[in-house]
Amino acid sequence: MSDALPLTVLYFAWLRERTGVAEERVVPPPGIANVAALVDWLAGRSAGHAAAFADRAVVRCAVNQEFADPATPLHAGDEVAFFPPVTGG
Amino acid sequence: MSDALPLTVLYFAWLRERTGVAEERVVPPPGIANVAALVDWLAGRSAGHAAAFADRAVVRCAVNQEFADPATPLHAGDEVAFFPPVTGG
Amino acid sequence: MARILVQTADFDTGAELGRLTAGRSDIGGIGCFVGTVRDTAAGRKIAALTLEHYPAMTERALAAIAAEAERRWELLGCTVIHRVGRLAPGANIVLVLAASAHRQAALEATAFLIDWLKTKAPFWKKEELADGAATWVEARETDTDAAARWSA
Amino acid sequence: MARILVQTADFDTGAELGRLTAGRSDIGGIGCFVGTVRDTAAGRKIAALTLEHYPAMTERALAAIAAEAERRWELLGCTVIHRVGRLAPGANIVLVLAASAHRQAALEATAFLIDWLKTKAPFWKKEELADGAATWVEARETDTDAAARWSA
Repeated sequence: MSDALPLTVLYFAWLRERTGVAEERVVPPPGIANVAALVDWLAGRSAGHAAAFADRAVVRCAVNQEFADPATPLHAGDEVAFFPPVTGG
Repeated sequence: MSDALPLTVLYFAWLRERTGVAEERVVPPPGIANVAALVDWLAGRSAGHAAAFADRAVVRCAVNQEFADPATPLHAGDEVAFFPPVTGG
Repeated sequence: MARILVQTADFDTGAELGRLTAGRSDIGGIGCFVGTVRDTAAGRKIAALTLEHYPAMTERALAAIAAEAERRWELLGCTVIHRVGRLAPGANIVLVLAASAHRQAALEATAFLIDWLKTKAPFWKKEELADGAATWVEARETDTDAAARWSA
Repeated sequence: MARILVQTADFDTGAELGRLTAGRSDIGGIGCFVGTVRDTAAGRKIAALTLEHYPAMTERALAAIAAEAERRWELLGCTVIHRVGRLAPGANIVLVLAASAHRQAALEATAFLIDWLKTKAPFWKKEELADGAATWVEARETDTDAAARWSA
């Protein structure tokens, strides 16, 4: 069982609006070892978080500013960002 | 047998340099009814004309400012231009 | 080597072209794309577009996209400028420039840069409608398709 | 509708972009290509390039090419400017602009315009080498191939 991971979590666009949070520092319980597990845990933090992660197929993620997927492992101090598919250009 | 056709003939790029002529008004003998026949006749006008038309595969033609081919028919008063493949842009 | 900027200010395409080509005579062609704010989307009138981004990631993602273009084509210069913040209809959003000795490389790299930017750079557009409602623009499948053709 | 110019004077790409988009907010993207004089050709140093054309036919041919682009894509504006005369290395030769509501149309039309112009507009380039020799540039098969892909 892995240790607790202090993480910085960022939300953009409608994920920021639904969670009501742009950035939060969290320490998930031991066992949260990858992005998928973190999402499960974050979704339980508030009704807003639950709404933000309601349709996970449209949520994208970056870990330390690189695109990541549900299986991407997490380490202490990582910056994890959640956002919708990008629409720039 | 068709009548004689008064024509304006223009030469561009190395065709102009080889013929030594930018523009000439010609009245080919009767029977010169299309571009191919005109080229045969023009090639006999001077050594420079012969040199210009020596390799007909690399000569392009326009009749009245529209791209033409050897079979394009000619009419009195036509403007016939000869030039190499274009290289603008 | 690429010039990458993310800014709220407008850009000057002519000045950027001049900067890319100044003092050079090895360039044969420059491809360019300018994206601008349209006043309608899906038949609705747009009052403004707000561009949000992920600052720590954006320039890094753009630099990676430009580096990929420079790996695929022999470029002699490359500029990507993306605006953020609130933009009115008609305003510039994004500029892409790619210079090469040959036109085909310049044109292909330009198309590649804007296609990849649209699917791999962390920007999000929010449309404000004339009636005050505001909605996040959804990613278009055609953008994903356009980016995917460069994977082959 | 297209703006077609053949001139000895230089053009100002920024000003032309401004002219194409002034007062409009229906445009989503503008594709652009600028062709410039390279200082080398097949490894030889170029002192200058002279562009000859067939005045009575040129603007007509360019207008036909622009009309074909407007037939194939939904363009909101289109500019083609081609210089003639003697041009030094680094100088502008040709400008193509195509504006559309959608970027794909703008980019494709831009590539189409320059590809077709290279094989269907009556311009001829003569290269002056540094040693004083001058030769007419030969048409490149790759240009014919590039133009041919639009026939499909």
